[in-house]
Amino acid sequence: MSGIAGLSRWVHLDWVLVVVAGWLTIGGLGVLALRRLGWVSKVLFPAGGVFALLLFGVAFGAMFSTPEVAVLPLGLPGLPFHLRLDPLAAFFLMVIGAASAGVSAFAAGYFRKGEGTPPGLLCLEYHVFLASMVLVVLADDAYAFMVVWETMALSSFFLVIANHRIAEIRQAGYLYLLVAHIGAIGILLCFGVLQANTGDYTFANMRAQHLSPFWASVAFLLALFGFGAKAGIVPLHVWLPEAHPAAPSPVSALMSGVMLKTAIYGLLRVTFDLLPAQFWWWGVLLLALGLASALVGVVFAAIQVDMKRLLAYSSIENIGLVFAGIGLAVLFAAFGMKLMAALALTAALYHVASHAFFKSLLFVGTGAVLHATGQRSLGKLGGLIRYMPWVAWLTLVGALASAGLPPLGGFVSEWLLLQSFLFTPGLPSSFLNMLIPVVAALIALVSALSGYTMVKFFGVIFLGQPREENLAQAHRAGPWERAGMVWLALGCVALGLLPVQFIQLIDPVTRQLVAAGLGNVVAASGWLLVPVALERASYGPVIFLLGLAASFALAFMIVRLLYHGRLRRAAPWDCGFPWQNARMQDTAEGFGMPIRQIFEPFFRMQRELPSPFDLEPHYRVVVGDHFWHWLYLPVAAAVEQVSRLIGKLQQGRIAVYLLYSFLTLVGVLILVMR
Amino acid sequence: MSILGVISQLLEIVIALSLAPLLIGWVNQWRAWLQNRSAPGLLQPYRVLHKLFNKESVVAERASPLFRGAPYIVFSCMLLASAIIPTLSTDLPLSPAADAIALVGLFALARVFISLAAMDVGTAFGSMGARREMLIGFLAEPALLMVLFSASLIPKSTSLTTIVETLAHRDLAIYPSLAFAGVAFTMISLAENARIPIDNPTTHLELTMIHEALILEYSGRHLALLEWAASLKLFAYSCLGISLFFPWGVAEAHAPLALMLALPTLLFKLAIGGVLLALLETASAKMRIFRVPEYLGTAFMLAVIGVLVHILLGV
Amino acid sequence: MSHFAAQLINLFAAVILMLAFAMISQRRILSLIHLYTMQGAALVAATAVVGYVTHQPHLYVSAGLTFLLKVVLIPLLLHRMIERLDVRWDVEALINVPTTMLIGIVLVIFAFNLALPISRLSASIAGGTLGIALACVLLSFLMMIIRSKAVPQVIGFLSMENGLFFAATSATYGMPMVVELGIALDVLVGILILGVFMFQIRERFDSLDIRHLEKLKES
Amino acid sequence: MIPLLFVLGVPLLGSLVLAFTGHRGFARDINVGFSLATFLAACALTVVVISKGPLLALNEEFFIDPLNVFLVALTAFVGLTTSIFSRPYMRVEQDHGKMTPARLRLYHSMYQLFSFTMLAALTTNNMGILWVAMEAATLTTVLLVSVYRTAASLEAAWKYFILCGVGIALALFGTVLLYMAAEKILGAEGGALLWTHLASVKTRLDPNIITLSFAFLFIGYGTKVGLVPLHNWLPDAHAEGPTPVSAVLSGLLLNVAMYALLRCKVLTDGALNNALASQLLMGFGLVSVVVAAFFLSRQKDVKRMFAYSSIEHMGLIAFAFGLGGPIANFAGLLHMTVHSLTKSAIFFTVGHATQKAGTQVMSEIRGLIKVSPTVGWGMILGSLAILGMPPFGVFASEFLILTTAMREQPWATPFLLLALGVAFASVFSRVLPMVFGETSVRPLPHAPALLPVFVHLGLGLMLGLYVPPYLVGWYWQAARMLGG
Repeated sequence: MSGIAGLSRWVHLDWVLVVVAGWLTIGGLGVLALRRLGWVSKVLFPAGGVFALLLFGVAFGAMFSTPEVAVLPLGLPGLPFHLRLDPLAAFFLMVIGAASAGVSAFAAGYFRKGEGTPPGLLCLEYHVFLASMVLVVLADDAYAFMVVWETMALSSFFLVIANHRIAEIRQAGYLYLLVAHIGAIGILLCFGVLQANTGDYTFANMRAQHLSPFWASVAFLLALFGFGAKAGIVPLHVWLPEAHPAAPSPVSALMSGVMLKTAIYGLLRVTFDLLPAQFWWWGVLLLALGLASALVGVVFAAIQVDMKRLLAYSSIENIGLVFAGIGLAVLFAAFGMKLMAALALTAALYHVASHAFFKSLLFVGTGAVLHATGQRSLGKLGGLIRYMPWVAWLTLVGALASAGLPPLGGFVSEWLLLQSFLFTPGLPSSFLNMLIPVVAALIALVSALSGYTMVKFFGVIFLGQPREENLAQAHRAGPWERAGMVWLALGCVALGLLPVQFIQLIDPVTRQLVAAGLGNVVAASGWLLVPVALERASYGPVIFLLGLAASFALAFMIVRLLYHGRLRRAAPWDCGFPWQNARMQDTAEGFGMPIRQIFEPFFRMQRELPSPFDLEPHYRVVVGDHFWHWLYLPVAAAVEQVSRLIGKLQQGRIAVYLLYSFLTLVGVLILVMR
Repeated sequence: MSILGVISQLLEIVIALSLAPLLIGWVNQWRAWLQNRSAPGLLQPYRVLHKLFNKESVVAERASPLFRGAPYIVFSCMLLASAIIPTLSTDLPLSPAADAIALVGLFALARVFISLAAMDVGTAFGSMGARREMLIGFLAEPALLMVLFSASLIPKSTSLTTIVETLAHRDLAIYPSLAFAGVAFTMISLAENARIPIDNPTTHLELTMIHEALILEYSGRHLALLEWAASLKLFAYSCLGISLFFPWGVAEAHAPLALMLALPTLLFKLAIGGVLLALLETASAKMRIFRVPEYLGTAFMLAVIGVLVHILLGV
Repeated sequence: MSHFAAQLINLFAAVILMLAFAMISQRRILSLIHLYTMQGAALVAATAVVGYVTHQPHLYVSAGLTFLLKVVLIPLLLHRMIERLDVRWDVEALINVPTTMLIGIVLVIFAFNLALPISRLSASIAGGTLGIALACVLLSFLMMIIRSKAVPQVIGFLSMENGLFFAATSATYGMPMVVELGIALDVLVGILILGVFMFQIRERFDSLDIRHLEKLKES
Repeated sequence: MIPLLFVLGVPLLGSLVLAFTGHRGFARDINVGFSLATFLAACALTVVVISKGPLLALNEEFFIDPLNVFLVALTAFVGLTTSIFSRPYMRVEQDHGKMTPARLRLYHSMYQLFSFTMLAALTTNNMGILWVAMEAATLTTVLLVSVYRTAASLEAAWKYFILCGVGIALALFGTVLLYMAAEKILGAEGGALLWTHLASVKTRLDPNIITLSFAFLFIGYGTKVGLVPLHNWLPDAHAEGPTPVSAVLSGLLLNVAMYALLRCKVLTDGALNNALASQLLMGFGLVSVVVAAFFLSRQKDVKRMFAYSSIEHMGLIAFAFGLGGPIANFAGLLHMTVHSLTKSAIFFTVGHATQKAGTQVMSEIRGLIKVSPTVGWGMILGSLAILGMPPFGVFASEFLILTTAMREQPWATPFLLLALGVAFASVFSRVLPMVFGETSVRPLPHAPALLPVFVHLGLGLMLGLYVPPYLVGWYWQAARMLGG
């Protein structure tokens, strides 16, 4: 219980609640000063950032302490809000705190001109959003969870449609909330199964229940549906690339970087914590869905021409990778291979953390670009590295991390994931053993493709010549924006260089979920990351980086000492064609062309090719998503059809209505007189 | 790590740095002979490097620091790569820092930077080259990873030294998986090193060039570094292939004599490899860029099949 | 004695049922109203007999009430109405008469079967009457369905109320007084409101054909 | 006792007074005044019942127990807020010339009479009087619906009258049968229709008669509840009447009908110890939810749409009571409360919106939030609340219902999932552009009365996050009385 008596006796949970309260207060203040932009952006958002830092620190402390519980006097009769702060929750709190700190700092500089909704209201929605995410992680009973879960969806929905004058944005928000709500009903039913008719909705009670395999699987599938819808897993992903880009950039950053992780959290909570045991086919299902999402996500990301949509699709990809990791963990756990499960789970969680950082970084980077240029389309950008160097270099860090390149954060998780795949031979089922390498190959392919995507992303935005004249007026990012980005970039680098330390942080979580952890093994071999044993695999990012730096220095020395540093600036070589201009660079479409060609079956393309004779030829290609046409439109059509049929029931004739009543009466009479 | 380890590590680096251009020269010579042209001298690559280093380097006005930094980064990536691949000895202090996966990551890092640098100036050819390079990269990278996997499944380890040690010093066993892996690896390394049939290192015909298009804007010392890096890459790949598929003669830990022996063995194997490469390049014709995906896809499939075969036979 | 009375009640019941059938088959509004009046009269008589047999004075009151309401007041109102609206002829029914009759017969059988178990153990003098009352209700319901003009529909509604009253009196010797009063009041108010409505409908659509009232619908 | 007299007397008096003065300028305020007095009396009554327990009055003709006292309080409260809302609304209607003095008189007087009938129906102990009051409520609302005298309103009122009249008549038959069954045990004296007496002997009632009688009562009162396929009057009546009337129809009358149904269910469950009543409620409830959801997806008229949403929620409530058990009953009662609060709040905002836009066609109402943010926010929040978005109260009850159903009646959950999803998609896709985006509506001369809206939404929010203990006490007692 949380004793509110003397700060000395406050436990971590109390401090977390302080953070939540702080955020809510900030939101309230924002509403009070509805239109005073300066006050909101320069005071309230930084304050929110400070609270986020506090949260980060507290959660860090809570990682290693015993679970703490609290009960808030809210909720249903007999079911007050139960809160619980255990390692799993603490880990996600850390992610939330760290990422949102950077984003809040950036937001302080971002909201310079009103985006439809008055800034004060945005401030409220933003901080309610943060608070609800924290509470989602803390909630320890079904009702509290559902309430804050939906509050999260609701607040983010209002943030998405902040600029509601634009019809597309409203549409995106609508789709988002619809999918979120249906998913939420799925989760709700999952809890309905888990409480096993005891009428007691606390997670503690659910842990105590022993469900039959059938009901357990039902619960798992419902949870998968609900949380998958939130995480944007294929085929429930269509809302994500619409909604995330529609929001103001800091919000996109939070949604992609942090909110998706709450879905991961929920899945872990249900699968490993609330359900007594796992079945191997759950793992296979998760693997399959994860890989499908990863592949679809990255392939679509590679062909996008809108920078925020590109990032949204890449989020789908990363979430897919995380799901694959979880699936592997479930597989191992089902076969009782604890250590391997821990390894896979560590990989997944590590990726959660690093994705939180680099995706937020990338999104706020696009936000800075958006503000500087007013352009979202890659086709109208270019060469910005000369006008906004800070943003460019910091974004580069994010891009490299997202491409899964050593020695940055993205690589470590990918490395761990591949390691856990490598160790799979040894599963009792030979079919699975055959499956695993294919999966590993796909993961390798996905990460390579993400490299492609990131080169396109960074290169087209920041490198080359400006594709529009006005880009030359692009102004540099303000101090707040820089501060936020620096913080996030530091996160990426730290995650890349200090895997040993971070894995020790993850250790309590895996111990809680699969009763095993890598902490000790990793701690044994100092700065070298050794998941199992030195002769099996090892990775030393620091040494790696030092090696690179050393050879860099060496090369520099050689050149400068033995030779010279003379340099002459000149016009680039025009290949004998002096009329080159910015339009001759590869466009975003051009860069995506090979992917479009290779992965043709993934897309639904409508081309408009110019005939050789028309005078102003124009080329157009519209790339659609098969799932939209195969799944969503049919469903919508079916609903339309059914409702048309049902509508015929009521065509206004009172005689017919009386007949209905009459027949109903007769029917009921026959029924009851049986 | 032993003192001997440090020595062999340094030795490897020095050998890589010094011999890489030689390997290029050797291959070019053989190509010339096979195409019965009169061959350039064996030391021609060194002369070229020297000349380039002496020239002042001309940089486009628009070029950003990224453009100037990239050659150094690429160079150091390749140097590190060839340092962690066990060619002479399996007792290398650096090798724990990066295993097979990290090696692939290293190559990817280099590729990304050279591509970004190529896009930096914003000429049509630069961006085209970058796109093609990345296209080849995203297909070759997973294939290479799979090759390394099929090798690393044998000792259940991704650490290169362990792999090589197992392959080299276990009593001779035939690994059918390695056959597939070998073919795949050959195809990949042709593609990765801008060799025929994927790319022609000597062409400057705009529409076909890939690697040359990337470095079109470079001159002077930057170009020299990139060329050197390219030769290092070829050297690294050759060493990798050798130590994966013909590992015999690589020295174990605490075996100075073996180390003495390892060097000539390596040189011999490299020489053979160079000849074979020249032969391959002469025998085959360059393919259209649009057929590259099929080619690399085949390699990818072969590598995956290799892994599958290994698991199937459960060796 | 009570045996005779029971037969008497059953007779009235039969009359009421027969009148209900007659209403279904009847096409002229005027005669519909006459039939309705007769039905009311029969109801009154039945009520009185029951009251006499069971010595329950409040049944006489209820009988008187019914007489006032259903034999005098409402028919009067209806006559006035149709004179004002001059709708004397009402030929169209949605289903032709023979079919309606057949359906009606089926309904009667159905109603009897429903009431059978109850009648068997009903302590009241004429248990079979419940089935008849139910049949009347259903028949009037049917009539409301098949009539396409406002006035006959209302008459159907009223005769349904008759059936209910008959059920109340015959099966249970009448509801408690206060309830009876309330019901009577409701019926009265209802018929008044209906009258007002019909004038309004008439002046809106200058016809009482309820097929004009089909604008509000889903489509 | 005394408060009870006030609860019933004040609105009756009010209807008399307003029948003469209803057209005056101050009539609106008098209306509010009477409603306020009623509400205060209801509060007093509530206090009495809470402190002294169930109350029998006027030689047992009236009976107040936890089940109906909270409905009484709710009815009085919503009656009050609606009267507050109708002040500016009716002024605008007058300006638009839609309300003549005569109609105003009718409107105000009937408004009070209507609340009287509902309160009578709730407080009476006599199943016969219950029927009489329900019929009277029908008659008054028929007049209220037709108050505009337009073709559409006449048609709606006519259908309403005929369908509900027939339904109610069937309910009377059921009541007769009930009496028939009861008098065998309780004797022919007046006591035989008193619910308390019936409840005391419910186990000895003859099952055959009770079965038949419940069938009729179910059809009869179910028509008033608006269960599919007996619902056809409901959308018309809601859409064509004045908005305050729609608000009270949805918010109160449906509740009262459901209350009558519950009283009958209790007796039936006692008499025949089988699940007949529960099964009927569950089946019709489920059908109503699904069908209403699909109707929702084809609406063009805003009031009509929310009328269908009422059908959907009534179906959900019926389903909950059909499920039975303490939790489901509790959820049903909670849902009755929050639904009437939220739905009436929505109708308030809808009323202002339609007056601003001058139409009820949704595609012509755009961007409310620009003209009057409060109305816009009220509407969007209300819609989200009624669609079951936490932290509003509707979600609380839906949470309990769905989670219970998941284990009690798993077969039903897919339908519920489908229906709720379709309903969300349909309603939200129409409300969103009405509230946001570029605007087409113009401001009004009279400031809208938005206090009721936000009071209702606030209460709904509170019930979602925190149910006051005494309220919980009520609910639990009521749930127990329903045989949880």
